[in-house]
Amino acid sequence: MDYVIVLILQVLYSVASLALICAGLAVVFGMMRVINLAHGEFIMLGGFTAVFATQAGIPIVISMLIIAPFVVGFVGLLAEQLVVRFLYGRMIDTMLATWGLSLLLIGAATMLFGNSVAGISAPFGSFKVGQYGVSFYEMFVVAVTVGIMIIGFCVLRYTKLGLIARGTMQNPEMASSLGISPSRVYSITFAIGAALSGLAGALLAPLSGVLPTMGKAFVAKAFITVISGGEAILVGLISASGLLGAFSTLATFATTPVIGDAALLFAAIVLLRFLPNGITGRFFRGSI
Amino acid sequence: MILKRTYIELTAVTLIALFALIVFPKFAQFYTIISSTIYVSLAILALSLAFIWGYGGILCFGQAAFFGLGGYAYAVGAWNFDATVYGALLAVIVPTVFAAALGYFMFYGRLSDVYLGVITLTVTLILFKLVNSTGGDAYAIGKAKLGGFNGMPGTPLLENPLTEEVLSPHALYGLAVVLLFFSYLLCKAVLASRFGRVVVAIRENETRAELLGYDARPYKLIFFSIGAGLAGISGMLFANAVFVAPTMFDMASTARILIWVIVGGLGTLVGPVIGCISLLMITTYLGKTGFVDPNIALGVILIVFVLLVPRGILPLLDDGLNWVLERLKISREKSGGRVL
Amino acid sequence: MTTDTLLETSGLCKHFGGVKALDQVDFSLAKGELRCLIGPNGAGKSTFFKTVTGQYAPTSGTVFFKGQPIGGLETSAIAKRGVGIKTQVPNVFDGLSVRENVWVAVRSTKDRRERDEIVQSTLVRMGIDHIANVTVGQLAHGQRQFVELSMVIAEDPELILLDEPAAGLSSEETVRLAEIIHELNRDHALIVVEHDMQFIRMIGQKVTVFHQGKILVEDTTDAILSNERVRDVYLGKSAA
Amino acid sequence: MNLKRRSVLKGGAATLGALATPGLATKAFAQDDVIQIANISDLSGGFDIYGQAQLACFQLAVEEINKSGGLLGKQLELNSFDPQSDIQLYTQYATEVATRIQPPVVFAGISSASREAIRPIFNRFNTLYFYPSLYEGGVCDRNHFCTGTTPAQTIEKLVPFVMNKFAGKKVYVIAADYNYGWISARWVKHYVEANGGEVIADEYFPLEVTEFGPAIKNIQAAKPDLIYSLLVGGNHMSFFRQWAAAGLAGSIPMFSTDFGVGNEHIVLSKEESDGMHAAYSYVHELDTPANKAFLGRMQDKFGDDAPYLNELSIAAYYAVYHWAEAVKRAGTLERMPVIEALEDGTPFDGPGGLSTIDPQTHHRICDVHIAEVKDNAFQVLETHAQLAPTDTQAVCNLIENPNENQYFTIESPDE
Repeated sequence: MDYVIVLILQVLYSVASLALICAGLAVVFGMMRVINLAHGEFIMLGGFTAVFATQAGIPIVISMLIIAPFVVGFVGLLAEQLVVRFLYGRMIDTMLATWGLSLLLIGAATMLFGNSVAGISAPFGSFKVGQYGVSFYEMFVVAVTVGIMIIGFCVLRYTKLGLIARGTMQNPEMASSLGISPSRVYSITFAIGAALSGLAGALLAPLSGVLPTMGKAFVAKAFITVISGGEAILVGLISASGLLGAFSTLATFATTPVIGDAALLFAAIVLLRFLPNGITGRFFRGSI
Repeated sequence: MILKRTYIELTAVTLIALFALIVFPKFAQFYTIISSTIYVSLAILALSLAFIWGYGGILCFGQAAFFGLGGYAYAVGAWNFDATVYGALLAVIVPTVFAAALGYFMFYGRLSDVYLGVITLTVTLILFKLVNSTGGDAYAIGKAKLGGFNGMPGTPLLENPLTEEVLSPHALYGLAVVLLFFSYLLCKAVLASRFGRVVVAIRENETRAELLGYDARPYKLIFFSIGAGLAGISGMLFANAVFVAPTMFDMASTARILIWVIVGGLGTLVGPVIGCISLLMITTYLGKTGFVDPNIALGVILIVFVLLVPRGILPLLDDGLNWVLERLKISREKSGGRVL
Repeated sequence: MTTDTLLETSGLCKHFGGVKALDQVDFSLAKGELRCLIGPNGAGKSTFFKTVTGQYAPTSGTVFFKGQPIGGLETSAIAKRGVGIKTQVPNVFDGLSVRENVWVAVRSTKDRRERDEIVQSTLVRMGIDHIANVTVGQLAHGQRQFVELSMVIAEDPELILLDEPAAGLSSEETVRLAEIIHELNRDHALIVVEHDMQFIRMIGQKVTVFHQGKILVEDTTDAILSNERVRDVYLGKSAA
Repeated sequence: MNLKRRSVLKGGAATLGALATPGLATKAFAQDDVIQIANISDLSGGFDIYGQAQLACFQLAVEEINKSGGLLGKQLELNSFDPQSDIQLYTQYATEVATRIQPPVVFAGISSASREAIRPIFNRFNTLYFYPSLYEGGVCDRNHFCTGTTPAQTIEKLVPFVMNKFAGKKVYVIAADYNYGWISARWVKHYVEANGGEVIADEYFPLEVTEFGPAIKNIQAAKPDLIYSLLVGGNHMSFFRQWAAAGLAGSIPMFSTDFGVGNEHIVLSKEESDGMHAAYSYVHELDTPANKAFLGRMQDKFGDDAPYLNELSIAAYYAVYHWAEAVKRAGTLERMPVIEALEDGTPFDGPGGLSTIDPQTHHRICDVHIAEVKDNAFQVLETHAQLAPTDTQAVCNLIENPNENQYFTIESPDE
């Protein structure tokens, strides 16, 4: 029984962390049809920001929830202004340019930060489920992820910003008719996407550590999950990370981590073969 | 006009191939020959993607998978058969068959562009993970231990099937140049054939092609498999010139092929080959100087290219050449006018 | 169904969600016949073409071509049986030259020389041989219409579907088009979707009127033009 | 924030010098009053953490030798290559080094894959080759010298020490999923059983895994007395973070023979790393006069950029000195006489203690220090003098078979 509870908590955490590392990419892809391959490096920068801020004496929660998203959001804004905005409508070119950005950021982080930056420990302690120790921090990550999803839903559903966003998703002309230039919507979207990636990196830093090359471990998984989800940002994200995250975690428990990882990828392939427009291309159409 | 251009290109490529085959080894340093063998091997890989992406419109993130499979197929064959030449055959057959199966799954599922990219990328990553985790002794095919992360050291090198002697580095270099040249000719021939023209038409407008009675699926499937076979040849040469290891399948390996094609010029065959060789030379140079982190340099090059030279090196050179020719023509006409 | 029937649909339906784009269409075309389809926008004409050519699978009902069921077959398989189409928006290979476009359309022979001959004669016949080496993407709309038409002709199918072939053509070009259609009708069956009543008068023998996914009426050109109901649903709307 | 410039920039004068002369002219190594030697170590890419510290050790050793009058009256010049953690560049640079620079010795390679890609090249061109890294053991090649330790060398002493200290019998092994992890795990099993214990489970993780939740639950379900970690690399550090986050830090004693070579105990927090036991031929905190003096020299040369050193980096330092010692004894740079001199042992008393070359395997016989992590540093608990690479000795005897050239997969004696 304890084992089942622990298993459920673990699946919850795996799904939440997968959704978290995908969120930034999903926003940018859903709104702009841009696949940002520097996504992993935004996560990396978020991690480093949180670590440095915490080491500078700022309370860890503020470092993670406020400082990291702001700093990375700003980096994202810069990247959008300097590179990405020239490439809208050219999906492959944006992928390659952001790949270049990714290499650049890895190189810069290697030179500036090095590879031996001391990490930060997970706060909040742990609790016991029977004989098993479970981290409160993991549950905190789950809670923050749920929070982000709820905020995302409310923003998209009830605010003017959300209206503009939904409009732009369906038809870029719509934004102009609301008196807002699509390019501004895109800048803001890209920055928000980057900020979400930064937040993800910050939240994962105490559990996964920070290294200049850490982004590589995330980008392919995030890319595949987001595409599997399809174009609806929230529902696509939740359904895809729920399905793939749970499947791979259960496969890991049942077999080995290699099989677990391969299972995630394999599930994505089967999914895309039968739902070539992602989950939300078939189900929940027109959702957000 | 178009015909004339084709002849100019063919002549130029033939001359360069002859130079690379006969003249270059006469004065090149030994290590330059080794490096060149690697560059030429990988140029075939660049060519294979230039072929299927540039002409077939198939955005494949999995060219590294066929490359890796080629390398591993060669190694497994070379360990198990008496003559390593059978390994070389396997290196073409295995990726081609694998691509045919994968292509059947994708094209007959009518998947397109980004989804095709995602699936091919995913398949590559799965192969990487699986091959990477074959470290245990149980993972062996016949006499060939797959070796996991460490790769397959000591794989027998390619032999001359007549003399049964291992190819010398110079011979391997020559073989690589010849194979690159013939791969190029094969691509050209396919593109000039009825089959190739239909494939290009399908890339241009799949609906139209289908309305004309061409089933796009087998065309794409065959085209895709040819590209995979070429990537397999590249993997086989790489296995001889460098090593067989799971990094052949990894994300960086996948990405750099796309980069070569974009930098060289999508929609051309020669461009990506130039892109491949020049970028490899830059990477090699950067590792010797230590001026700047290679990642930073490559990242900047890539961004600059996408922003400023989106059509790639070759079309740029082409424009430059046309510009010069125009100028010459004008000045000749002018001077001609004066004389008369 | 008689042996003279080339194309026949019965109870053909195509639904998109709740919208009935085609609703119980019973249509029949004889060998060698020339038929015009008219109807207001959204009447189901283009959907009918797309269902016949296999771009849409029918929701229900059957399509017979030369006595064989073709409903739900792959587009290319239907095309191979002898159905050619010129679509509404010029549907060509923009990146290829005019000659290459037409070249790809020839499927009747594998022989390179024969093929080149067919291409050349088609280009001459359509009066576009002077632009044979121009990339199609650079051509004007009217010229692209003719390129697509050339492709259909070079393909030489038994049944030719033309979706608004006169749209965007100059009056001279329209006249030439009408001639071409008559010429084609000598050895091909044709179905022509058209809005332009002038043009229909020029070519028309028998006209089928679509309305809200159904066949409203089927008659000769003159009868249709004087039909009250047709005037109400179609001409009235069109005038408004 | 501490700005870490790549140390190659500082020691780069020699590299730049070599570049200024384009590679067309072939240099013979004994040509002038400078001896060209070369190293190929990853300064960027995934292995940079190992390569950068190695480079510092190479540079320091070369500078020290030069200051004390050089070798055979000549100065050494180090040519450094950064293969960017890419095996293909290893091949290219190795060929270039062997044929253009033609040095009397090359120090190169970190992963086994990189070594196996270049070892045949150095054999082909008769270029003496040193591999300055710990690995799974098994290379048997007269042209190759390894200055790292092999599993049996360190595991043999660590296992009984930890089992006795905590009176533990049941061991859970977690390892990186590649040759190193698999082979080391076999030796762990062998020595645990030899000491009356039992390995109750072994689990293997690919190097890119960062999510250890399921593994942590499995370990808790199995209730071992001890955990042996053979995890490798930056991603695997996540295990210790997640272990501590689950409130398990210190609940089960852990031991390892590679924890720390990637600076794990510095990057991880005190809570996450305290109590880990490890065994190495060198740790930075070694409290001997020789080590203190060595670290002082390191500090003088690199200042704030002086790297934190470990087993892997010090192997680079030992490699240069063993070679230099052999050259002095042989009185020549010629390859065969130097190899023969090395086979005499060429003892070198370095910062980690006395070290000699084992003529049978061309690996090192050296001191092994058992240490415990406390406050982000190693605390040496016990030193075992002069341990031999018994695993490689079991498969390799270059005295009897000098022409052997193999990379054996060593099986533990139980199999």
